[in-house]
Amino acid sequence: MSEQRLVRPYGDTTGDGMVQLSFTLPLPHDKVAEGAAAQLAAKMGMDPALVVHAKPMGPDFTFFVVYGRVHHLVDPSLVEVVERDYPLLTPKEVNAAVKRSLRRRLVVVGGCIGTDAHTVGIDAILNIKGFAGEKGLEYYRELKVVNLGAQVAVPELVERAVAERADAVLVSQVVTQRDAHLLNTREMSAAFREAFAAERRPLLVVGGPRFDETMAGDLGVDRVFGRGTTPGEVASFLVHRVTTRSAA
Amino acid sequence: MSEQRLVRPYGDTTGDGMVQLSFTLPLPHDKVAEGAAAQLAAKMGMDPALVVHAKPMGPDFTFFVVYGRVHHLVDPSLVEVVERDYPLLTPKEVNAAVKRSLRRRLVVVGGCIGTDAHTVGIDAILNIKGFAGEKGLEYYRELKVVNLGAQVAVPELVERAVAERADAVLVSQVVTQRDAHLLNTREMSAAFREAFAAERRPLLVVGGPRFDETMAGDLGVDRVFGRGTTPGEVASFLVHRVTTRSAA
Amino acid sequence: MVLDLDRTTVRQARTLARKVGRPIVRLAKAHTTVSVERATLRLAGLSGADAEGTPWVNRLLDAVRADVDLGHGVALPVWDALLREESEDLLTLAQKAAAGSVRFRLPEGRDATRAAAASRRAVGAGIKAIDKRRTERERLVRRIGDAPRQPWIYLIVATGDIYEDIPQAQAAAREGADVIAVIRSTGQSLLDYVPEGATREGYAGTYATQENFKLMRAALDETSRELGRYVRLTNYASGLCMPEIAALAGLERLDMMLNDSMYGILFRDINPVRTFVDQRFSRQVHARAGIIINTGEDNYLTTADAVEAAHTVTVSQLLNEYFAKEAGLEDWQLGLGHAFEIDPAVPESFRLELAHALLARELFPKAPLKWMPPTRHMTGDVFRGYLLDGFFNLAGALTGQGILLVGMMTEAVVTPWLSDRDLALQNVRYVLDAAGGLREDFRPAPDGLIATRARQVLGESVDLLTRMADDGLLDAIADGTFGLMRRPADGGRGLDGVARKSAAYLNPATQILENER
Amino acid sequence: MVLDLDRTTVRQARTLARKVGRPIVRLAKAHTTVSVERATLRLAGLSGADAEGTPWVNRLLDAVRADVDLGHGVALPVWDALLREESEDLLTLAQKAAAGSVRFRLPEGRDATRAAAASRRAVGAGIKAIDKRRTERERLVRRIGDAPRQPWIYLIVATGDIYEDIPQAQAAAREGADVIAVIRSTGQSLLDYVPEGATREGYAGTYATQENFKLMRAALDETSRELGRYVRLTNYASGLCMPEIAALAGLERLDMMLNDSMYGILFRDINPVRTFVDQRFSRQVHARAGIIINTGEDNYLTTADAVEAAHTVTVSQLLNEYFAKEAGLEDWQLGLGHAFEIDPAVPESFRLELAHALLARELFPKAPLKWMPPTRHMTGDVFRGYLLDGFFNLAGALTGQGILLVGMMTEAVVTPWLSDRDLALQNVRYVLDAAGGLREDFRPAPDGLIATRARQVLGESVDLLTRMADDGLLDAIADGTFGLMRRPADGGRGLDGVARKSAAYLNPATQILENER
Ligand code: B12
Ligand code: B12
Ligand SMILES: Cc1ncc(COP(=O)(O)O)c(C=O)c1O
Ligand SMILES: Cc1ncc(COP(=O)(O)O)c(C=O)c1O
Repeated sequence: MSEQRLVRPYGDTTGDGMVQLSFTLPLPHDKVAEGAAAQLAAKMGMDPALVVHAKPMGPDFTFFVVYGRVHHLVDPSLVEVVERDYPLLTPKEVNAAVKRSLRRRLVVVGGCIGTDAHTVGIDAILNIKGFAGEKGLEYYRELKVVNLGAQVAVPELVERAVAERADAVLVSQVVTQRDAHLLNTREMSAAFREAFAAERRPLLVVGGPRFDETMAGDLGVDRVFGRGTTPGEVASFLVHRVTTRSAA
Repeated sequence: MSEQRLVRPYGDTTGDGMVQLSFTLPLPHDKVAEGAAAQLAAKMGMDPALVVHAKPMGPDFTFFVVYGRVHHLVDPSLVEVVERDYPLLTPKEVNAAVKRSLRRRLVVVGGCIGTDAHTVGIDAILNIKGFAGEKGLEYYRELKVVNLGAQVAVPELVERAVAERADAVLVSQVVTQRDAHLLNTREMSAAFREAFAAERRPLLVVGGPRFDETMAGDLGVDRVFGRGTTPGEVASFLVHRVTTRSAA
Repeated sequence: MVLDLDRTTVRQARTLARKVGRPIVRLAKAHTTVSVERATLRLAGLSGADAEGTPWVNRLLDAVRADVDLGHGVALPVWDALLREESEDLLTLAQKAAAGSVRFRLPEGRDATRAAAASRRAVGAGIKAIDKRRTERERLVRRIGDAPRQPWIYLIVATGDIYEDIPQAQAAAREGADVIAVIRSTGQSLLDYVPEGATREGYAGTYATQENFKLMRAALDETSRELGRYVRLTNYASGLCMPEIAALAGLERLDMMLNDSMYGILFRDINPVRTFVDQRFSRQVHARAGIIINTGEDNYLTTADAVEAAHTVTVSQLLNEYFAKEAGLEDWQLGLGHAFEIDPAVPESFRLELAHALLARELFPKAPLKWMPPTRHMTGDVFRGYLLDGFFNLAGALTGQGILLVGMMTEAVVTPWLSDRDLALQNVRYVLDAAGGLREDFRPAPDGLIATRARQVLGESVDLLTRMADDGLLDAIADGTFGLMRRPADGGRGLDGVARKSAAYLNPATQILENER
Repeated sequence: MVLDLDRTTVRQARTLARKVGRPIVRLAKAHTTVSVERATLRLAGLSGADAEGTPWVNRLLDAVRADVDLGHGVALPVWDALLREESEDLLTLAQKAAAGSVRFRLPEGRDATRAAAASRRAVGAGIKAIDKRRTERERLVRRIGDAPRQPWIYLIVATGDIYEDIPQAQAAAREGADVIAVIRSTGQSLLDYVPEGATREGYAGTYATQENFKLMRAALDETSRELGRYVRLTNYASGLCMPEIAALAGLERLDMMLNDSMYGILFRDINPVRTFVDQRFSRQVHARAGIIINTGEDNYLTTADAVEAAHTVTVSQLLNEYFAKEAGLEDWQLGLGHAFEIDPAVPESFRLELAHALLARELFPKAPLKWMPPTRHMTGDVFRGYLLDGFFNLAGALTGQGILLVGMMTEAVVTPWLSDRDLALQNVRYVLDAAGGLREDFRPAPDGLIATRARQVLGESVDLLTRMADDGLLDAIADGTFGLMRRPADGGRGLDGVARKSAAYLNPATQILENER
């Protein structure tokens, strides 16, 4: 791991550090604005920074494209990734593990909370149809899936989780404008903490294309899944955590 | 000037600081590479930085697109621009000024030096046809223009400048790979410094689309012109400097 | 006509759509909803909200409903109360009702006749106001000038803050937009009331309120004059309040409204009966207001596959057409939706898009058609996205679409930035100016891929309609026919706001809208 | 054929081109150049360079020239010297000559006959080596497989360092490139020698050397096997050394070469006579080597306006065709150049591009045609650039171009980055896969804008050729007819390397190349 060498961005030669950047400044287009664009690029560590395109957008804004070299070094050995810390199981193995350790079906309650109505992502995980060639959780004999669909209010979610005696609650958030996904997730995890004693609380899992997978702790959930997640990964995670817990 | 407010990039709301960035890292595509991309963005001051696209290019490289917020403030009052510090004259006024102060035609020798063969830029300044609706320097009765064309060796340029008793030498550089334009310009200005006594040296002007106009001093020339320069600006500059000099 | 569709098949498709739609119209006619009744109150001039932001129409309706069955409608109880001189005007009545100091009843005999007449006067005034706005629009278009060409360039703004939206909309218009749509905040469609006032706190969109409508229309009127072309404004008559929003749109001279017969059912899980009732009323208002509707078939292709489900788009367009005409809309008001959503990795995907787009064009030759850009297969690769949008624009030009919703390279990333919109418009301009005329040279081979595919989709549409004519539209919806969404007829939100009309039911708005065409 | 060009006009255009070209061929036949003679030595097997990097062919030729008039050619003096046993082989002879220890003379009588025969044997061996490379190519294409479709995807690499070029070229091939061109360093065309060895220090391109050719060809052979399709390699037979580079290309199995009859004159200010003489020889070598040439008409449109100067492209293509055929090249070897360089702001610019591209396609139905991307109107707006490149790709597909040079979004910024190339290939793939078949549906109206424009350009070409048939090609070049560059016949570089052939002149290479076809 720490063996990995330091790297720089690559334009057309090793180590050239070249990157492309674009942004808008709330300034009318003139030489000062172009200089301001170069100043921003410099603050981002680009040197030299070439403002190769500047386009006035009405009287108050200018759009810029900048090319240049950054001097930052990237150290891959410092990258923290949420690596899969559980074995990836086949549906058969998942079913067997649930049967063995729980002796009943594992209950999953899922949905999109808040005003978010993007169900394609949670459906990709839950529905039989699945995603990327993998069947969804409904396909697993030993999982009981309750998909509440879109725009589920948090109190309603908690209520259903209680009623269904959920082992895990799966929440999807796709809209991120004004950090909606973070606010909603925090509201949700707080509500579960309030409603359940720590050892009885269902596993809380959130997912969506713009989540940062390292934020689970911060958000008060057990796991965050990002873009491209497959149902198998989720099922394996659930089994791993629920069976570990029931063993403990 | 110093009245100008601080600004931030603008995505869709004032102050949101949003920018778009793309680059390649010499790493195979995996989660570590995506984390490395986020690390670079963070070093550039993006927080949060969302890696929204990661595309493997063969086994050794990955291309990334990142969106996010930068926290840098841009202070337009600190921007140094090479503002025009001379009046913009019409061809008529240029001719009159030359006649009045020099009592002979002002001699301009121009060309592309080094191995650069991009003449469209220098031709736009020198040839009658001109640029952006303005006639080129050949059109000015009181200017004598000697356009040496492409790939002129520096010694040859110096020789012609001596022979023509040039008041100004105009050099174009378009190829910038491996800083060719900077190397060639420095070689050129050094050669003129060697060949001429300081007070007899012709004005040295370089131009090209990728020059930084603030670099004149560093390059040892009297002025740098960037993309979009028009012939009138150049003529006005020459007259201003040559007549000031002859007056002194 | 380059496809040369079989006329008998086309006629058959329309006959089947009528057969599928008629029972739904019957259903809609037999019911009313809280929102239809509130819209009636709005047309009669009741607006504003109490201190907590609950609109007076909601307060009044709730009070009436506490005393009188919703199935009788709100008009008779309310104007009866007014005539009994409980209050001088609707607002005072609503305030009193909210304070619990009014009781409502269903008037009978002469009382009923008088209440009916009074309500008709009041609501008639509102409808006259809508008529005036329509005339005003026609005058402005004549005086200021219209969009310079088809397709109209349609751009969205979506900051969540009306005061950010306005300059962005004006900037977009200056850059060439002919139509501005203000996207709504994510939560609004499920609210059973219309928020009040200017708003700054939407998520991924801005609340649709009367005041926001007014502010944006005024700003765009100013910009229209500046530009010498009338810039149209669009919003959403959709969700639990579509009848009310339709009324507000008419009153504030909005020009187009998203308004689909099934969108709320499928994508907002609103009860089907509620939706069909609200739909019919809102379309009657749009018809009167001279508003162009935009239907939502594009949405199916974000959840279902654009090749496999192509015929469901056609079927839905035929149904939307039937429902729209039944409600009084004319051909030029039918911005039927469809979209460029085929997976770009499918071989010949562009030609398949052309086939689908041409089919719509030739099935509905007089409708403006709204052509929606790629969204589902957009990714974070904004360069690829910009190219796809260019080919979407080209498809629009080659197939003569009427309204072109401009695609954004950041579709998969963020709601559009100012620069995204500017770049997107530049894309549209290049394609239309450089290649718009290519339509002259576009002649699909009679038995080539394009014509064959269009015939195939039409055939599949007729098959599906035939099945639906037997089983009914409600069953088809419950089965996941559209966008793979399964919505049973008795499920979904807002069912408690629906009532079967009583024999005494009276709604002056419906009466005027239905009788005066 | 969708344009239906008038056959008589087409025939007339070709007749005129022959008339304009013939005096130039006569001129070329009457002269030789230092580079033609050095190429002859290279074919005879002389290679390598001295300690300062000056190639032995230059050292030897300069020594010969010091003693014997260049007009006699190098073969007789050199093989005469060898026969006089001054040295065992060419290399030793060159070394001695460089040290000043050999004197050369023009042999006469039997000496001359023997020298001629010896030189023919030596040069013949080189030409046989070229023949073997050609057969090898044919075999590899057969065994490994050819490019999967037309147009061939043509990509440039330009790092300046052959060891960076190689992995980039291999990566490009893996991503779909059918042809790789290694761009040359900016200075090379004006060098009157071919640098030696593997090089890492080019500016905006990599030096063309025999070793670089060999390294890149070997790398691509490896990749070809990996991919199951033969990946072609291209370089530049252009500049002061084009005959030598042509010979090296033949020896190292390059597959295509940039090689234009006027490019050096116009864009490198090389003397016209020097260029035409070098041209003819290099094309004879290419003909023999089975190499496809790429002509440079695209360059005109980077300096002249693409609409105004469209007919100069056509005229130049006709001249390039005439000169090529005269030198022995066949139709399949004529990668005639043209480009997508109309200002995108011109109304209908895309359709005008189609008109020009179709004209070329139908004038030269059997030639592969090389379709060059937009460069001049590319800007720092890389998004717009990516879109323009997409429409360029579409024009290529719609008009059946044979070789598609892939455009880069960073055209106005930098020499291509790795990611630019990857994105550009993604662009090409999308357009060809999604819309390639659109050619089936593209039927320009017989009197529509496209057909009319094509006829107009053809007409203007005939007019220009008519004028040139009177005044001569050299005058036309001096007048700035092509690319607005004015180049007088007696100006330009390299004239001192030209000599009129004497009666005794002998060149075994030309003899073999001319007699054995
Ligand atoms: C389809 C779609 C819609 C459909 C939704 C249909 C439906 N039933 O879901 C419709 C047309 C209804 C729609 C409407 C709107 N949309 Co929308 N939509 C999209 C679109 C095109 C694709 C999303 C998608 O389906 N992706 C495919 C799925 C499979 O991927 P995914 O969601 O990332 O899920 C994967 C992972 O993230 C993960 N995952 C996701 N959730 C979960 C949960 C768990 C527990 C786990 C383990 C994993 C997991 O696993 C999945 C499989 O790998 C995107 C743009 C784009 N191309 O991304 C915009 C987009 C998401 N929409 C957007 C917006 C703003 C809206 C609207 C709010 C616009 C408006 N104001 O009217 C409306 C209203 C919706 C609402 N109230 O929320 C924005 C969001 C902007 C932002 N970042 O904040 C986007 C990005 C478009 C844009 N640029 O403006 N939309
Ligand atoms: C036209 C062109 C050519 C033509 C040149 C014809 C000619 N006679 O000039 C041809 C086809 C021959 C050509 C060849 C090559 N080109 Co070229 N070419 C271009 C192109 C498309 C346009 C340049 C242009 O004409 N711009 C228009 C003029 C008016 O603008 P301008 O030069 O910026 O000039 C203005 C200002 O900068 C200023 N100015 C310029 N000079 C001066 C001088 C003075 C004194 C003043 C006051 C002002 C001034 O005033 C002008 C008017 O406003 C650019 C790409 C692009 N779109 O920019 C590539 C480009 C410049 N070429 C490039 C390259 C690499 C080459 C080659 C080296 C490739 C090769 N290895 O074969 C060759 C060889 C050329 C050589 N030896 O130098 C690269 C340079 C990369 C870099 N940044 O280093 C570019 C950017 C393309 C690319 N992305 O690879 N090219
Ligand atoms: C027909 C239709 N109505 C409404 C909407 C918007 O949804 P909401 O009602 O949630 O604002 C859309 C989405 O684009 C739509 O297509
Ligand atoms: C026909 C032709 N030859 C040669 C070149 C390259 O120039 P140089 O000879 O300077 O390497 C070009 C430029 O693209 C060209 O088009």
